[in-house]
Amino acid sequence: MPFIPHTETDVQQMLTSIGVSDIADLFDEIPAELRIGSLDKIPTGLNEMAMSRLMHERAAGPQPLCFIGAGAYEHHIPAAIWEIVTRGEFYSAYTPYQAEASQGTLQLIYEYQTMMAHLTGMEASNASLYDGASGLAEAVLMAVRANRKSKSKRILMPATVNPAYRRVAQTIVENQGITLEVVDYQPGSGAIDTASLPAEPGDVAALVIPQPNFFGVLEEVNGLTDWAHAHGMLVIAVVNPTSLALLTPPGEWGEQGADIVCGEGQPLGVPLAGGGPYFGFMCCNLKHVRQMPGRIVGRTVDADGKPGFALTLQAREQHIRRSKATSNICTNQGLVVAAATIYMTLLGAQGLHKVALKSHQNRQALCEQLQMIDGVTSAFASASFHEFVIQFDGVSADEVLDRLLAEGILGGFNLSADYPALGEAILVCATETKTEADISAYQSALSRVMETLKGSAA
Amino acid sequence: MPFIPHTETDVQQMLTSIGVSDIADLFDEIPAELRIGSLDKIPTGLNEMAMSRLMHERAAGPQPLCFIGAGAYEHHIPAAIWEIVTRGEFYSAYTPYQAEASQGTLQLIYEYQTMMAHLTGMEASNASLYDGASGLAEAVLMAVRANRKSKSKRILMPATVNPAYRRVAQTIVENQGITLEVVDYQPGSGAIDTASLPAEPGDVAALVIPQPNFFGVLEEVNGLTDWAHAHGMLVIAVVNPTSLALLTPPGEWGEQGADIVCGEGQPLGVPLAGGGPYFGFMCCNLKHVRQMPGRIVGRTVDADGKPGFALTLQAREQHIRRSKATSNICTNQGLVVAAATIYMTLLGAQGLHKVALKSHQNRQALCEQLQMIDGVTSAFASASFHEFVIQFDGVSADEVLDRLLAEGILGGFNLSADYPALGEAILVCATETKTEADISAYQSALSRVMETLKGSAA
Amino acid sequence: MTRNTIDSPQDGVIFEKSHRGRSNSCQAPQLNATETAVPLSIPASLLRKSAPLLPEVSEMQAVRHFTRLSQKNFSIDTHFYPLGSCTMKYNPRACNRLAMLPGFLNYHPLAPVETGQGFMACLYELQEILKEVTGMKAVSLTPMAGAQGEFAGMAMIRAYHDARGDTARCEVICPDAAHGTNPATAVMCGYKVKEIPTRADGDIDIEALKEAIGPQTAGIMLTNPSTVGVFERRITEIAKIVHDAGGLLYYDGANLNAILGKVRPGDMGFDVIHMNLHKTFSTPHGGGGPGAGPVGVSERLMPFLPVPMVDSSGDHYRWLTRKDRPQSIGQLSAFAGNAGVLMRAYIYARLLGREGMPRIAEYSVLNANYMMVELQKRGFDLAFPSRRATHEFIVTLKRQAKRLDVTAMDFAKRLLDYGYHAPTTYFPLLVPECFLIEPTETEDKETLDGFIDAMAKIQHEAETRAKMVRAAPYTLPSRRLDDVRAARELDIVWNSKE
Amino acid sequence: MTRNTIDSPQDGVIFEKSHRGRSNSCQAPQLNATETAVPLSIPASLLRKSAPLLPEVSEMQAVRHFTRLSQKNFSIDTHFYPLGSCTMKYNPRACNRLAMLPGFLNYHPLAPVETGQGFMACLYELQEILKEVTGMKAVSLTPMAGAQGEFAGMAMIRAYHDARGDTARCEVICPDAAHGTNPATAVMCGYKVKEIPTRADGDIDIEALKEAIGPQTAGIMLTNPSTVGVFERRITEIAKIVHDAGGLLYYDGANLNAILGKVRPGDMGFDVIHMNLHKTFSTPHGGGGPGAGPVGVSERLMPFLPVPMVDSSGDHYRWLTRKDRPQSIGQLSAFAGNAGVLMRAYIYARLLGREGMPRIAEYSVLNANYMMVELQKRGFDLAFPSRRATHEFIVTLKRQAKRLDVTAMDFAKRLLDYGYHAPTTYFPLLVPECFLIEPTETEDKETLDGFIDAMAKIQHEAETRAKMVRAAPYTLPSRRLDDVRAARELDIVWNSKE
Ligand SMILES: Cc1ncc(COP(=O)(O)O)c(C=O)c1O
Ligand SMILES: Cc1ncc(COP(=O)(O)O)c(C=O)c1O
Repeated sequence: MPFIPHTETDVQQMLTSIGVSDIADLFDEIPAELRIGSLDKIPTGLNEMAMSRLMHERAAGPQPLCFIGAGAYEHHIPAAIWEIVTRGEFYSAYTPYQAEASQGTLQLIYEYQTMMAHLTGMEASNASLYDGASGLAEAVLMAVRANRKSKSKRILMPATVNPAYRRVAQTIVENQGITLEVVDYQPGSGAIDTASLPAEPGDVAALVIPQPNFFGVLEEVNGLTDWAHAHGMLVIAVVNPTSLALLTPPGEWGEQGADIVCGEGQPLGVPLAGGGPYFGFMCCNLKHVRQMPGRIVGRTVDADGKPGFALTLQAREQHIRRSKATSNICTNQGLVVAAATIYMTLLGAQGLHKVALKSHQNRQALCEQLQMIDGVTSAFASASFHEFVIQFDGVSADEVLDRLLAEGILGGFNLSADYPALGEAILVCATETKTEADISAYQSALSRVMETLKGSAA
Repeated sequence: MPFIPHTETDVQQMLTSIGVSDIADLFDEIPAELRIGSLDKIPTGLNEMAMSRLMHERAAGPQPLCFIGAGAYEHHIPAAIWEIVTRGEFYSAYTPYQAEASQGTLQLIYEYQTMMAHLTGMEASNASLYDGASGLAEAVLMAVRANRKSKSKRILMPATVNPAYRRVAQTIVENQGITLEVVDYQPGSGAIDTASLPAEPGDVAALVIPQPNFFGVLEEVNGLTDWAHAHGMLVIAVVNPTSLALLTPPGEWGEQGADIVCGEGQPLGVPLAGGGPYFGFMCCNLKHVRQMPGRIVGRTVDADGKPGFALTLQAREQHIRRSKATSNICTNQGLVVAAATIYMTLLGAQGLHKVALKSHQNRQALCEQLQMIDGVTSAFASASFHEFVIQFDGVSADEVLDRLLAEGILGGFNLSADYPALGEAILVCATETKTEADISAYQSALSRVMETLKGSAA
Repeated sequence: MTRNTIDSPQDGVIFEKSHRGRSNSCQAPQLNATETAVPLSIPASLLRKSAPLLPEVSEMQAVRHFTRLSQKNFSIDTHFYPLGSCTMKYNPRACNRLAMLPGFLNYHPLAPVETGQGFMACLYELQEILKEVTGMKAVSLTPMAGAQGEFAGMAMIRAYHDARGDTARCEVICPDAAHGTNPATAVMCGYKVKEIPTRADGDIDIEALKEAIGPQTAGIMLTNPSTVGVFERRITEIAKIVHDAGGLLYYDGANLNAILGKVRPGDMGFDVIHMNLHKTFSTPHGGGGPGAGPVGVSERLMPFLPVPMVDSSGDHYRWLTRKDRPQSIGQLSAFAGNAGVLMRAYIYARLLGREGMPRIAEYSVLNANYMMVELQKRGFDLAFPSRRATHEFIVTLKRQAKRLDVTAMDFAKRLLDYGYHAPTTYFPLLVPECFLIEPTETEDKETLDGFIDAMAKIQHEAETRAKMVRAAPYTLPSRRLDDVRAARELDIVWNSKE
Repeated sequence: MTRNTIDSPQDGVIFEKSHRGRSNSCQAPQLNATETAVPLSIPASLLRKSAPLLPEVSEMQAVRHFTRLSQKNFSIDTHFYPLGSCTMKYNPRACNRLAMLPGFLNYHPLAPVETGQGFMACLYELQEILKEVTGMKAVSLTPMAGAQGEFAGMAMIRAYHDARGDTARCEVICPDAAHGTNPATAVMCGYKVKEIPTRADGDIDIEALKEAIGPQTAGIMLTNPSTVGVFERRITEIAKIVHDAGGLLYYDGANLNAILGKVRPGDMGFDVIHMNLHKTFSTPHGGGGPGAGPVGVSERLMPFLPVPMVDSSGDHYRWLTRKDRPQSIGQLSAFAGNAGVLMRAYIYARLLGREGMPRIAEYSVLNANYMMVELQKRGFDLAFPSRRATHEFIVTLKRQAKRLDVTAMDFAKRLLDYGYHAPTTYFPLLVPECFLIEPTETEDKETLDGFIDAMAKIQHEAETRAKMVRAAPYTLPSRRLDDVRAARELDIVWNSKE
């Protein structure tokens, strides 16, 4: 029996001790009419050999060169990370309820909190939320709770925030009567026009500021932050953690800095893996820490006075506070956080800076080369991080992407569904994993594709 | 600097402490004329990202269905094995010289020794030799030392022993004036004809008996063992460990059992990996244990009387005995032994028996199907384990193998170089990894190939 | 021998090992001279002024640090871990290995599905398996943990009532034994929570339920077996009461291990269920996560399932989005949830197969009943002595706390010294000095016996050396930690000035 | 607090956890009814009568057992491990990961090379890299460890003399400081060994060499830097003496780390060299192995290199066998040696690159010299105080052993308590109470300082509490183990009767 150690003798001894004659007797409190007959639609068991072969077949296939970003980014992942993370002691432990038996996990999270706080320029970090999108939803809920100056449930949500994040936030916050009001971007720059923000926005709980925004474009975070604070809003920053090695940390935006910082942790050593598990990070300053959802680890001392670590501020959490908790989150993304912690440790500030810089340079090079192709224009000339938008003249973005794929290239993410105003447009990403050769490969493939499509159109 | 932790400050402090001004000064005892200028032919360093990409490219390519055995066998390898074996505590430790700091490795080897002893039916096992072939060479050297009745340096080496093993044994033992005398096999059975063995073989140190032999055929091990013992020879068994779940253990061969048992450990959870690292195992009875090469672990007690483990009988080894050691072996194949130990633990006697049985059944099925093909004959009708020899009528074995490969099948090992008397013949293997579909795939591919080749020949 | 023991030289926080200027050139991209320059394309006002404080250590220092940290954990792979409600069973290594094949890891979530059909096939088949084993009509895999599954479920209940214009239902009923996520979720979905008591026999107080229920009731959140470790025998009656009142039944699937392949939530009358794949389907708990909390629904909630879901037409698999399912409560994650966790659960389910599922229930229940009976024989008090255990059961140490001043917490800490992770303590809250013990099916009898012996020994220690027990543990990397100080003198970020 | 510590319930040998009838059906092939029958095709006389005693445990029991065992080891990934002569440096995880890509692992050694060109390319390039960095003319990768490399080397020397009909050369000269494998190898190749002494300054006694050498001399086996941790300054002179006498020079490459990229054995006049890739090229030591011991040769020994080797013609790679190289000493392994180890070494070499090689020497030598000087400052006696350290150096604890009756062994065991693996003890034999200390380049200064402090503390303990030191260690899974009993009451196989 897979994974069950019982011998016939064990079973007999145990049944005798219990005083029943059959395992079935242990289920005698379940009303007979409820018992299942069979599970016909479930295939019979496979041994590991057969399963392994099946999964190898399913994992096989060509691996195209990937220029898609749009919220999940291909970065180099040091081999050491997952070799350590999948050690049984991390992999098969759970939430560190028994602190003395979980110092490994606890210290690691404390170190993670420290790294994230320093990276974002904030004073506190939690131990993770599910992902960047649900993390933003939690940030919105937190902002409504935390903004003492405002009674409002209105949130200003720029159109330049990842549309998937906006959808998720909507799903999660709408049940509490919170409204997300769209702030539009400037068609020329792909960013929010600080100048055109209303002088009298009314009572609003928070402004969300993405940096970089979904188009890869950098927002005027300082002006936006100051404007929001001037109108009694909190500022929720949604940031890419890699970019923070290069860009002003939210804690330093404008005069006072952002109030809540959240984002997707995936770029920090987490494989693309079809979309998860990733993790959402969240940071804030100490004055708001009691409103923060999620686990937090604190350093303390043991009975001998030696430093040690334990979960802290648990009175925010569902297992203590139940219906009054800051969130319902319980299981989080701990193992992925372990990966990110090791990633940041292996890279260090210098290494992360190089990753950010190289990604940015690759984006510049690729964008430059692509927009030289006939029929291809760059949508925005603004400063960007590692993504950009290109528009196609007279050909369908879907068609272009299909043909690029036939050449072994994942060309980008089609924006037409989310941003119809952009026409036939895609979002392209180049990280540090791309070589000069990769960039030329894209360039020449797209040239060929555009020529063919133009030709067939003509 | 990859893998070097020193900061500029560290280096300065260390140089000051030493009292030199430059690292170069530390090399001042090396005569100037010997110093290297440059290492032009070595490429400059790559970072892990680039290296990873290069290796992924080099590892890519189709993976044909493999029916080659001939000393290296494809078996299912439980995922748990290498996840545990590559844990740093096993992977990056060394020979357990400090027993108290190496109880993990030591206990594991003790457990390994126990398993191997039980599997082979012997009283003692060492902690590994390099591989099956060099292990046989060591067994020959050991037999010459251990056979008190004989002064001879003659060894009888059947032609049915893996030719590569015979070549390796030759390389290693010839320098000590030991001669390996070939014992031929019976063309009909593919095994040694016990009946035709000489009545007066003269003074011979040992007879080597392979089981199964290189053709996959089972030797008459009982008769051979008794004959050898009757003539004052020791018996060296060369066995496939998987087969021992099914076949009589060498410790029970004939009246008294084999004296030295060796073989290739690769089938026990070790990947094919282009030929290594594998490991050679060696077992014997206690009366010969002081002649055995390699490390041995013993159970003892610590200062508190608690059981513990330590290297033992070290007076056999080079680091103590130097020129009088039983062998020069020092570094062995410890990590691979760890894999085999976990393999045997996960499979257990029942599991290993099923592996052996299923392999045998697959061999039977495949052999039956292949010999029905026109122009294909099975060379030997004898009882076999999981390999067999087929001969091609009028077509070249190389040609057949090439064409099978074009159909995605590694058809077997070409025997013509080592056994020209067999004509155009290949050695084919089917282990438990092969499904019915795989077997038919081979059958139909070979049918097609034979038809084409016969067609083009006609 | 403590006087001869030495604190390890290696055990500070990683920042104490950090030295400015150390770096792993091997892990960073190579930049040429022009590339290292400040990017002129980015205005200075948006650039970071000073480098963040991240550790600057060598690769080996990092590997050594985190390897050593890992060794300070108890885990399933190293210790018996009978943490009630958490189903700490063996996580097969094959699930990890196979889910981490490069073809899966490198798959971008927004890549065309044509390039990920193998991956999609796994998810689709997992949906089908979960439907069958829970008796629900449709499953969405996207929730990323149990609590998010609960959210999805309650949001669907709300969407259902709303779709029918039945908008006055503002209350959700929870038993007092419910897991904290249940009331917290109900509130996140905009509901008020009404608690109903648990009877002395562990079942719900049906009279109280009848009193609590009414036209304001949106639904009820239950687990069955419940968090007190017994099977709610009158579940069909409860379902009828709730349905008759126009409410829906939510099933918290955290305890599915006890009934897998034996009885199905769908057949009990539940309208919506979440599963904790990190429990019942053996995906790892990872020091706190990730998990996965798929939701299954009965016919009437089908339109509201969260997206994306996987659809199959013959051999082709594709995502269903809001476009395909306009009444969906929407998206819960940026992509499709914790895909890698789902892959592990899929592999586990296929390894078990149809015949393996009921065995999970059988042997986890056997283990729990055995431990319960043996502990009772050794003199421990059961919270619900008249009942069968399910996959878990409750011992109450109230007597010990009163008589000996040795609490459940003290027992828990002393168990660590004996090499066992402690059971869940102080949950459910209604049982005083509560030990919720869940052995799972993957533990062997000797291990259970060892734990039982340890409990008996600690009981003896409590009687003879209570002070010693109260100061446990002694043999772990830390002695008992000061939680109060952790909260009062908040130190949650390391500062270099120290 | 020992009275409060408890022996772990989990720590017996695996056979004690075994129960007849337990099995992992998940790991065994599925057999149908006819298949489970006894195979009639095999005569009963050849079939096993009773099942071998192998453990019968669940997969989790196995995982837990071996995971816990692993935690009882010191290793590079967890501890400073300055084991002299063994070069215990960081083993980059990328080398392991990339060498274990499925494409490499599934490659059958007898598959046509067309299906493994990527694999062959790695080996070919490794040959080229090793040639360049050692200054030899050709390299064969096949020897599976240093000792087998030594064997290959000495067999080539023999083949060389034989090929010239120079068959009277029956002696090999080794310094008394030589590693045990050197004399043992010479004997395996049919030679007699003649030892020559080491001078007080660590160099070879050249006068003794001159006396020992003659027409009977086949060659000399040297390491440089030698096993006493100094560079043999008169190596060119020695080479001339040996060559003039018609002998050849064998270079034991175990200490290559000290001179990598700085000076090449080929340039020193050596005819043949082995390398320990598990040392200098950072492949793991694996609790005893596997390693790899490629050999490099000068022009005159080229024909004799062991096969197979890898040949390249443009972009195509193939094996060279005896057919191509008829004078080869032959094959040393069934296939091509420890291929997976070679792959790890190749990856390491490419990560380092040309510029990384000399850095290895520089920083390993810096670390050793720093430690040597600091230990001397703390009052320890150096074996060769007048010399620079190379990558390692020797402290002699003769004075402590005499005055305090605290031996090198005692110091070693007490170091374990401090969290450091002990240096190599009692080797080389010529230095009494010898500590051969090799920090390697991958350790940081704080770690070295910590070790130096620990040595000083133990020195103080030896002076004040010698008895305590003599009974160390205290904090490890075992107290000091009884070696004598291990050999006298031989227990090397577990028997179930116990
Ligand atoms: C009974 C019960 N319900 C709900 C949950 C919440 O599940 P999760 O932690 O996956 O969010 C848990 C587990 O922690 C639980 O035990
Ligand atoms: C100086 C020296 N020579 C030779 C060897 C033998 O190498 P191996 O152990 O790889 O056989 C060693 C290592 O153990 C050594 O230190």
